[in-house]
Amino acid sequence: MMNRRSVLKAVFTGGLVAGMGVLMPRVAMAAWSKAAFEAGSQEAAMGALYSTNPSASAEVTLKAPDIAENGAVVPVSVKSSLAGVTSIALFVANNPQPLAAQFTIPEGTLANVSCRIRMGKTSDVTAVVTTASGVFSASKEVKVTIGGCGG
Amino acid sequence: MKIIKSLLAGASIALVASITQAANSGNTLASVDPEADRLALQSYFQKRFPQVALSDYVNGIYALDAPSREQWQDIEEFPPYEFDIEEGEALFNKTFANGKSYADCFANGGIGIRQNFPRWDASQGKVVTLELAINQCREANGEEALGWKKGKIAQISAYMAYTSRDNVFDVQIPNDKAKAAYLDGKQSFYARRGQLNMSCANCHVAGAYIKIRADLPGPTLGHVTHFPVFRSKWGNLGTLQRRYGGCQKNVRGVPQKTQGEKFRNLEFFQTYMSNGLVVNGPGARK
Amino acid sequence: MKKTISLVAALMMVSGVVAAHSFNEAFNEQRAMYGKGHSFMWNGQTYITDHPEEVAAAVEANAANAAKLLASAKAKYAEVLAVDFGWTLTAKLLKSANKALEAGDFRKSMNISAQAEYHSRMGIAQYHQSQTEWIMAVPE
Amino acid sequence: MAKGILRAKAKVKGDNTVVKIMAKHAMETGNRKDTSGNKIPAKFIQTLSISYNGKTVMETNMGTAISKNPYLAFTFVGGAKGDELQMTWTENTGASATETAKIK
Repeated sequence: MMNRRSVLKAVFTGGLVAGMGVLMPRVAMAAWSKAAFEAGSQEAAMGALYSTNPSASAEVTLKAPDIAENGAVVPVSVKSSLAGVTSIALFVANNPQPLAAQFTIPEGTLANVSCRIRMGKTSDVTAVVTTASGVFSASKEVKVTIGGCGG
Repeated sequence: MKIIKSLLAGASIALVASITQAANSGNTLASVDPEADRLALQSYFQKRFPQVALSDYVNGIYALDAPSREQWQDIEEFPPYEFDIEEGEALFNKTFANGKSYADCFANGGIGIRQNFPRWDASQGKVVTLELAINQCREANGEEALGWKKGKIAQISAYMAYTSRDNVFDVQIPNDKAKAAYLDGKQSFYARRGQLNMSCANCHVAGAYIKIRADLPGPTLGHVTHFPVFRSKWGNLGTLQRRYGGCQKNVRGVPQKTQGEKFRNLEFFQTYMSNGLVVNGPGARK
Repeated sequence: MKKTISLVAALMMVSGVVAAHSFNEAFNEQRAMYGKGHSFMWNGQTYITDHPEEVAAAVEANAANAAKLLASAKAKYAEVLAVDFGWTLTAKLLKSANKALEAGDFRKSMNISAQAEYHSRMGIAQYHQSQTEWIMAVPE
Repeated sequence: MAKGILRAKAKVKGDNTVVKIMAKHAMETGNRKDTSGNKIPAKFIQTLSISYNGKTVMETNMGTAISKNPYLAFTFVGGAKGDELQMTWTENTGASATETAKIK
């Protein structure tokens, strides 16, 4: 895990000179962190990925519905106006495994991703954006309801 | 000026009256008037939701509810039924053991014809839905019938709907026998069933866009246009009649037979109500 | 003070029941409020909020009576299925009534059979209603 | 015409290319049980990376909280009509493949 972190840090610090370091970040990007993805709590998952706690930022925009039509397919997008975004991660606090996805953003790719997540129940969804200067986040509560039309 | 106004008022009253009468009196073969029913239903919804364009009803509840619409539009960016259209196309084009194919069973080779189903088949003396026609085609060519509710039949139906997108629904009621089937479907639509004592209309006419626990039922106008649907709840594609059965179970009734006469007539009635709207199936729903 | 209020309440209820309700409405209202086994007045007569099926089940709990009620409930269920208006819970009720009968719990079996028969009777009533009154639901 | 599990819609928009990808995959979480009560083993896509002209333009690590038929949309600078994107996915089971899609 320490290994993983130091590699990540190396990427973060090297983030701004990326582009020429095509091969180097690839190695770090490919790593799927078992510790983070299998963590049972958001705190543990974040701890496995970041060395500091993310700080809330208005420059991170998380788009998610107030009430999910269906918890099995919740459309979510994250974008950020911060400079030098190297990665974006999504957490669903109340899921059995809160870390949903991690997107590595190489230089030349916009800090703007969309995906669809699963939510077992009402929960805060948190987007965490990593840049050379720190770790930033935005959260939003998404309600998951039990419908009347099971069919 | 006054004269024109009162004339207009008089005309509109007469119009409303005739519609009301048609909708209200249409419970016998002699008095039922499908076209009046259709216009009455349209005007009912347009009065309730004046801001919604008639053509938008093909989007079901998403025509009425903005937050759901936004999520649905996100899903439609890359809809989950695309795989099913692909598979449906492959299945549709696969020849049967006897060398024939679906194209041989349908008008225009089966392309762009969704809007004409369900149709009254005079020789069989019954309503034939697209799914029934698909299975009849298979059986006529020595193939086994497919299951009615999901899987291959839904995929083939999805592909056929896809080739018909933007075609205008044009269900025909050519004679009194067909009209009787329509009336039977109308009756089913408004009849209460199950322990909850609810009819289709309770949720999808009066109850459209009114919360039932956490669900917002869609308006029946435009209901059928987007079927078959990939329903997130199912996690796969299903036919209209699969949904019928689900609805009947939801009101705690024993569901009627899939592709039985009752359901086919109900589909006949319901699709006739959406005449004039376009085919936009397959669709994605919650 | 308390007395007056409850008296007023009682008066309102009684007058309401008598004046504005058909027997079925009064029965359904009382049943919904108090459940079964409750007496109420209607048009000067005392009635009890039991369904006919519950009255039929209010006999000695023994194997013969339980079997009879179950058979009757099953027949009624077949009848409602024949007109395509069955309710989803009924099949399960019949199963548990059968189970209770086999376990010798006759009272339980009889009560469940009564409930199952009630479901089927209501389903049949829905069928008849669907033949005539459905048109009332068509919006104007 | 053998097709993989990925479908992509990549379109040039101004100076950028907008990429939308969907995978046909159940994303089995390992938390579900089958009808006889046995746990259905986890089977999900763990990584999906997309490259253009030999350069990685997006790399995704996914967990079980990604919905069935995973969807991903992103935008990168550059890209030209007719060029190909390389998309490589790996599953937690070790299965993996590279598929391609044309930019339109």
